[in-house]
Amino acid sequence: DTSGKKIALSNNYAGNSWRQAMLTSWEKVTGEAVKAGVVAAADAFTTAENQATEQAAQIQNMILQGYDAIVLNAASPTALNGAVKEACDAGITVVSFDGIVTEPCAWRIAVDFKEMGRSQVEYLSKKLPNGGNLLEIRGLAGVFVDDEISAGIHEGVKQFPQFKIVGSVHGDWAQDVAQKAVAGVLPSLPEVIGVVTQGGDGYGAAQAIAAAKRPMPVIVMGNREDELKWWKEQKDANGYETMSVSIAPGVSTLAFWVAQQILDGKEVKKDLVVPFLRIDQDNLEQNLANTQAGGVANVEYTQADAIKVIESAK
Amino acid sequence: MPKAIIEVADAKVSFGAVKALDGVTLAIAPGECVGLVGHNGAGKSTIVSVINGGLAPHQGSIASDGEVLARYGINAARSRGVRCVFQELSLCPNLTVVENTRILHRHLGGLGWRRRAKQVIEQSLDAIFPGHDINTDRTVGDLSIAERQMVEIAMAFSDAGIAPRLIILDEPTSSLDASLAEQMLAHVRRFVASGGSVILISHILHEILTTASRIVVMKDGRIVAERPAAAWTEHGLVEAMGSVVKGEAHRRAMRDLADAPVAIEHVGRGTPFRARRGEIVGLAGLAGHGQTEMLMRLHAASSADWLPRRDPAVTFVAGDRRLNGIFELWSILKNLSVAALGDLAQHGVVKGDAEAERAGEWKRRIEIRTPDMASHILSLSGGNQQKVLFARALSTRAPVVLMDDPMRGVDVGTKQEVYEIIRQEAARGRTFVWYSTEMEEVCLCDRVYVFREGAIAAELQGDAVTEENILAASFAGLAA
Amino acid sequence: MRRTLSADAMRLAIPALSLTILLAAVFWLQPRAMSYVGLNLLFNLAVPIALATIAQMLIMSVNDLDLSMGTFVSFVACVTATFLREAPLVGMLILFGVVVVYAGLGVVIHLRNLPSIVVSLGMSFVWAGLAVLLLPAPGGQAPDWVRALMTMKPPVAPMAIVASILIAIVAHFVVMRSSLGVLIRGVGGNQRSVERAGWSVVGARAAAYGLAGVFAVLAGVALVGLTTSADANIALRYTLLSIAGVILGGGEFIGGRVSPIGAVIGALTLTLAGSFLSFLRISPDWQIGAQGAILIIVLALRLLLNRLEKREKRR
Amino acid sequence: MRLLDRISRRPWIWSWFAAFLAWFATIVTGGASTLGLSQAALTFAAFSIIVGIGQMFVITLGPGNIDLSVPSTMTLAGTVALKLMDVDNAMILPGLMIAVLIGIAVGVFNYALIKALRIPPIIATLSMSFIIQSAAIWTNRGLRIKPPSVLADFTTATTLGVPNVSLVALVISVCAWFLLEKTIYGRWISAIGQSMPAARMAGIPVDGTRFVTYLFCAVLAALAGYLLACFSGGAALNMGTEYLLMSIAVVVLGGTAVAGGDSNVPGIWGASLFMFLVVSMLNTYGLGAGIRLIMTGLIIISVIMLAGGRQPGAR
Ligand SMILES: Nc1ncnc2c1ncn2[C@@H]1O[C@H](COP(=O)(O)OP(=O)(O)OP(=O)(O)O)[C@@H](O)[C@H]1O
Ligand SMILES: Nc1ncnc2c1ncn2[C@@H]1O[C@H](COP(=O)(O)OP(=O)(O)OP(=O)(O)O)[C@@H](O)[C@H]1O
Ligand SMILES: [Mg+2]
Ligand SMILES: [Mg+2]
Repeated sequence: DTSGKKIALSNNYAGNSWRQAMLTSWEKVTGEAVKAGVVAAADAFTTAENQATEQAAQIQNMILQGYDAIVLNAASPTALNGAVKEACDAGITVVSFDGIVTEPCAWRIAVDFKEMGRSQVEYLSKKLPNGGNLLEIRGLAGVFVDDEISAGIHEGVKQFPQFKIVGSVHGDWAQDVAQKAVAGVLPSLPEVIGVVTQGGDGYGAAQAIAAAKRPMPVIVMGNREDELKWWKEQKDANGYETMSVSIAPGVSTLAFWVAQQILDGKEVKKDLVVPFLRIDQDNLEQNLANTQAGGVANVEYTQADAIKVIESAK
Repeated sequence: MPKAIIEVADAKVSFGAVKALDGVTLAIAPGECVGLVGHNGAGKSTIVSVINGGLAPHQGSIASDGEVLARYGINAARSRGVRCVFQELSLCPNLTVVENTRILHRHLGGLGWRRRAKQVIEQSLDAIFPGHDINTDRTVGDLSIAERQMVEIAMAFSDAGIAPRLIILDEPTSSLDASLAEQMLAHVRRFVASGGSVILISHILHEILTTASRIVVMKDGRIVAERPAAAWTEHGLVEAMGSVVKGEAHRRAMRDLADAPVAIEHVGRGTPFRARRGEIVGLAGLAGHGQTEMLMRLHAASSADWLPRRDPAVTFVAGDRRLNGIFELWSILKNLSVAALGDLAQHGVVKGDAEAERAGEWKRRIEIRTPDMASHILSLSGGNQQKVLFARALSTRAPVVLMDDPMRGVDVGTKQEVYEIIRQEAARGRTFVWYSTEMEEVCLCDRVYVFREGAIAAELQGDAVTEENILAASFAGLAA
Repeated sequence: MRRTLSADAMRLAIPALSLTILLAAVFWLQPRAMSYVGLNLLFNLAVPIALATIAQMLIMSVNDLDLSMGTFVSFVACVTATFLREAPLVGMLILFGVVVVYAGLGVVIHLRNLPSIVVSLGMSFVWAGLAVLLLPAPGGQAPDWVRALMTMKPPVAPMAIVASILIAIVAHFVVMRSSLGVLIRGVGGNQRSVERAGWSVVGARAAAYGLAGVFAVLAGVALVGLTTSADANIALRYTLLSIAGVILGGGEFIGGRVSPIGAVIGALTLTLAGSFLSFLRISPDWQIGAQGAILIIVLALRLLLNRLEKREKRR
Repeated sequence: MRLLDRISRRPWIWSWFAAFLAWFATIVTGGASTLGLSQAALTFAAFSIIVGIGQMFVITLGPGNIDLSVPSTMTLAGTVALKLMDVDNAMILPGLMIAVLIGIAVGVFNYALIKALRIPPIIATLSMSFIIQSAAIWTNRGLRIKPPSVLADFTTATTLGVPNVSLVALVISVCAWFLLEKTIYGRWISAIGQSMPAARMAGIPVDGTRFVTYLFCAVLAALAGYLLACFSGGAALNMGTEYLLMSIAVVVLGGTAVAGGDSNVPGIWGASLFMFLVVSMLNTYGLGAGIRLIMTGLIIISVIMLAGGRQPGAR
C-alpha cells in the first residue's frame, strides 16, 4: 500500500517542447493517481537553469521535505551522485529516467541512446545502399546524451562504410541554433545525401537546406510535430521518405509507476530499458494524428505497463 | 647658499601643439616657500608634475642636492622627500583615511601597520588643523570636500620614515573656508621656518603674498617674473600675470529688489530660503555646513527627471567638476553645449553649425584657452575646464543659476571677467544663488544666507554683508 | 561628532539581516531544516558559490568584471575529477598554471588597457573548450581527500557553516585588513593616486587576478568534492551567481567598494532563496519565475533596510 | 600612411577586419561558395545585430547597465505573437503589435525594478528574465506554432540577393546611428554613460532617458524574437538562449566602450558577421567542439588585443 507515500519529480530543464510534454504527461497521470489514492502526493519541481549544481540543491531540499521517492531526470549522469547518495542514505527511493545517474543506489530507466544513433545509419543504409556523404547534427557539447548518440552514429558509419560524415555541427537541440549552424557549413560542403540528428533539429536543418536551394537529403527526424508535418507535406508532394526516432516524453510516467512499485515493496532490477519511439513511412499519418499541434509524439504509461516492464527485466 | 632640493633646468613639455612648458628653470632651496602664480593654463600644474616625477620633460634636466639625475621618477622624487597635494581629489574614496595613509607611505607595511598609519596621520592632522574632528577610520568618500582636502594636506606633511623636505601644494585652499585656510598657511610658515620647503600655487593672491618668501609668476609656459615676496604687491602680481588690472572688486550699487517676484524658494529647517528675480544671493558659512546640499535640493526641486523641459527653470555650475561637472570622453564643444541642446536643435536633431557658433562665441567671451574647441576636455587646464562649465550654464535660458563654489582654480583675471558677466546677467533679470568659500566673492552678493549645521542661521542684507558679520554668524553658537 | 554607522558596517548589516529573515522563513516552512543535517543540506552547495563569489569580488574590486567565472570553475572541476585524482602532481601543476594565467590576464588587461568583459568573454570560450576536451562526456571522480574534506562532520556546526565562516574570515583578512588588499581596493578607488604614490598598478592588478584565480580554483575543487564527479557544463551558472552574490553582499561594480563577508552572506542568501522556493510548492509553470521574484524581494528588502537605516541616521 | 593611421583608430575597423578574414578563409581554404556563405552570414548576423543594437544603447548608459532579459523577451514575444497569429496571414500586423507591446511591457518592468527598487540593472533584468521565461512557458507550454505563410516567406526570402532580414537590420541600424550621432537623445545617453551626476546637473532628464533606453532595448529584442520565430518556422522556449552572450559580445567586440558613454553602430555589424563566420569557419575545418571553442575564444581575444590600446579620447 503506497497511499501514504509522497513522490517528487526533480526536473532540470523546462525550456523545450519535449520537456513540456514530459511535465504535462506527469501532471496528467500522477494527478489521476493521487485522486485515486494510489499515492499521497506527486509534486513536480523544475530548476530555473539547466545546471547540475542547482538540481543537486533541489534534491537536497526534497530530502528535507521528507519525500519517500524522487523521480529524477538528471542534468548530469555523475554530477548528482553526491546528492543522490545523500537521498539514498536518508532512505529515499531514487528512480532516474532519460537523463540517468550512475550512482549505484538509484534505479535507472534508460534508453539505449547508442542504439538510437546506430539505427539511424542502419536505416539510411537500407534506403541508400550506395552510400554517400552524411551531415551530423549534434546536441550540446559536454552532455552525456550527445556523446552517446554521436558515438552510436559513428559506430553505425563504421558498420556501413559506404557512408562518410563530411560535416558535424552542434545544434544544441534547439531548432534555431541547428538552422544557423547548418546554414554556416552548408556552403562549404559537398553534396549531402543524409542528415543524422539527435532530435528537435531536423526541421531546422530542412529549412537551412531549402534556403540554400540544395537537393533535399534524407533527414532523420526526431518526433516533433513540426518535423512530422513537414515530412508529411514532402511525402504528399514528392514521395519523400525518411524515419523519425526519439524517446517518448511520457517515460516520466513510467518512472513514476516504477517508483510506486518499488515503494510498494516490489523487487525491481536496478536497470530497466525502455524502447525508443520510432515512426516510419507507413505509420506517419497515424502518429501525426495523435500528436498535439506543436508538440511531440508521445506515449503515456499505466501501472500495468510498468509491471510488464519490470517483469520482463527479471 | 645651501644646495637646492630640486632644480629644474630649461624644462620643456608640450602636448601636441600646446607648449605647456617652454623652457622653465626653477630651483627650490631648503627653508623657502616659493609662491607660484599664473593664469589658467600657464603651466603651473605641469611644472608640478615634472618636479613630482610624474611627467618626464621632453627636454631639460632635473638635479637634486647638487647632482643631476638621469632617471628621475615618482619613486626617486618620493625618496628625496618630495610630496605633492594635487587639487583634484587624489585619495581613494573607497578607503578609510588610515588606509589611504598606507597607500601613500610605501614603507609602512608589516604587522600592525594600521596602528602606525593612524598615529602618523593623526599626528599630522592635529598639528596642522588643531581641533579638527575627522575620524581617521572613516571612509574618505563619506567626508565633505573640505575634510578631504584637509586629509590630503595632512597626508603630505605626515612623516613615516622619510621626512618630507619639499611639499608642493597645488591650490590647496580652494575648498577650505577662511579659518581652515589660515590654519594651513600658518603651518606652512612653521614648516618653512623649521627648514622645510614649500611650493604654493594659488589663485588667491593674498595667501601667496602673506606666506611665500619668493614669488614666481608664470605665463604661457614661461617664468616671466621672480622676486622676493616683500617686493610684490597684489596689483603688481596681477599685472605680471598679464591680466587687465581692474579696480578692487566692489559690490554694485544697492538696488531695491524687495518688490521683485520670487524666483526660487525653499522652506525647510531654520529660516526659509528665498531668492528674487535679478538678485545675487550668497550662501556662506564654514565649509560643509549644508550649502551644497541646499543647492542640490533647489536643483532637484525645479528640474525634471522624466521629461525634458521646454524652458529650463534652473541651471547649475559645479564646483567638484570631476564628480558632477565635466563629461570626460567628450570634446570641449560638446561639454559646453550639453545643457542648451534644446535651443540648438530642431525636432530633436542637433544643428551642428549652430552648436559650433554658440561655442565659438563663448570661447571668445570667457577666453577658453585652447586652439580647437573640438579637442578633448581633459586637455584643458583645471581652470579652463571650470570656465567651460560656466559657459555651459550661462548659455542656457534658465532664469536661475545655482553655483557651487564655481571659482575653484579660476585665475584672477578670469574671475573679474566672470564677476562682470554675472553682474550684467543679474541686471537683465537672472537670479544667481552663489555658494563660495571666498569671502571676497560672498561680499559681492546682494544678500547672504549664512549656514550652520545644515540650516540657515542668519540672513544678511546690503551693508550688513561684511566679513565680520559673516564670521560672527558662522561661529555663533559653536563657541557656546 | 555625529554618531554614524561606518559605511562598511552598513554594507554588512543589510545582507546579514536579509539572510536572517530568509532563514527564519525557511525554518518556519520546514522545521526539519533546523538541525545539524538540515543546515548542512541547506548550505553545502553554497560553499563553492561563496568561493566563486569571493573570486568575482576580487576582480570587481579593481573595477573589472569576469564573465568566465562559470566556465573556469567548470574547467577546474574537470581537472580535479581527472588529473588531480589520477596524477596529483600534474593536477597541481595545471591548477597552479591556470592561476598564473589568471594573473597574466590581469597584466594584459592593464597593459593594453583592454575591457575585462571582452577578454573574459573570450576566455570563457577557451575554458569551456578545454573542459570539453578534458571530459567530452560527464565523468571523472573526486579525489578521496577532497571528498573527505567536503563531507567532514565537525562538532557543533556542520561543515557548510564552518567552511563559509572560514572563507569569510580569510577573505576579510586578505582583502580588508592586509596591505595588499588595501592596494587592490585602492586601484579600484583611484588608480591615479595609487600610481602617484609610486606603486605598480600592474602588480596590484595581477595580484587581484591571481588571488581571484586561487579562490576560483578552490571553488572548483570544493564543487567536485560535493558532486563527486564533474562535467564540462557543471558550473556555468556561477558567472551570474557570483556577480549577484557580490551585489547582494553590498559590493559595487566600480569604485573598489566591496565586502568579503557580505559576499559570502550574499552567496548563502542566493542558495537559501532557491530552497525557500522549493518549500513553497509553486506550480511548475511559475517555478522559474518565482526564482526571479525572490531575487527581487531580497533586493527590495535591501532597499527597505537601507531606508530605515537612513531614517535612523537622520534622527 | 596617415590614412591608414586614421582608419586604424576607428574602433569598429577591427571587427570588420576580423569578419573579412574569417569570410576569406572559409571561402579560400574551406572551399565554401561565396554567395551561399555571404547570404547565410548576412541572414544570421541580422538577428544578432538587432538585439545587439538594443543592448548597445543600454551598455552606453554606463557601467553596470546591461539587459539580461533579452533572450526571454525574444522567446515570449515569439511565442505569444505566433500563437496570436495562428498561421493566419491576416493577423500579421496584430502579431507584430503584440510583440512590440510585450517589449514595451518588459522595458517598463525592467526600469521599474531598477528605479523604484534600486536594484542593479544586471540583477533586475536577470530576475525579470526568469519571470518572462515563466510567462512564456505558461502561455503555450512550448508548443511550436508555425508562422503565417507570407511572413515565413518574407523572412526567408532575399531581395536582389540580399536577405530580407538583413535589410530590416540595416533600416534599424541606420535609425540607431541617426539617433546616437545626430539627436539630443543620443547626446543624453552618452552623457549619462559618462557621469550620471554630471548629466543630472546639466539638466538632462536622466530617468526619462534611461527609461526610454531600456524600453528601446526590450522592444528591439521582442522584434528580433518575432522575426526569428517566423524565420525558423516557429517559436521555441529556448530560442533566445544564445543571444544573451551574443548580444553582449557583438557590442563590445564592435568597439563600444564597456564603461559607457561611447557607442558604435558599424562595429555591431562587423562583430555580428564575425561571430557567425568564425563558427562557420571552424565548423568547415571539421574541428571538434573543444578545439572549436578554444579557437573562438582565442580569436575574440586577439581581435580585442588588436583593437585595444587605443588612446582614450579619440572622439
Ligand atoms: N594632457 C594634456 N593634453 C593636452 N594639453 C594639456 C594636457 N595637460 C595640460 N595641457 C595644456 O598645457 C597647458 C598648461 O596646463 P597646466 O595644467 O599646467 O596649467 P595650470 O597653470 O596648472 O592652469 P590652472 O591654473 O588652470 O590649473 C594648458 O594649456 C593645458 O591645456
Ligand atoms: N585623463 C587625463 N588625460 C589627459 N590629461 C589629463 C588627464 N587627467 C588630467 N590630465 C591633465 O593633467 C594635468 C594635471 O592634472 P590635474 O588636473 O589633476 O591637476 P591640477 O592641475 O592640480 O588641477 P587643477 O588644474 O584643477 O588645479 C592637467 O593639465 C590635466 O589636463
Ligand atoms: Mg593646474
Ligand atoms: Mg590647477
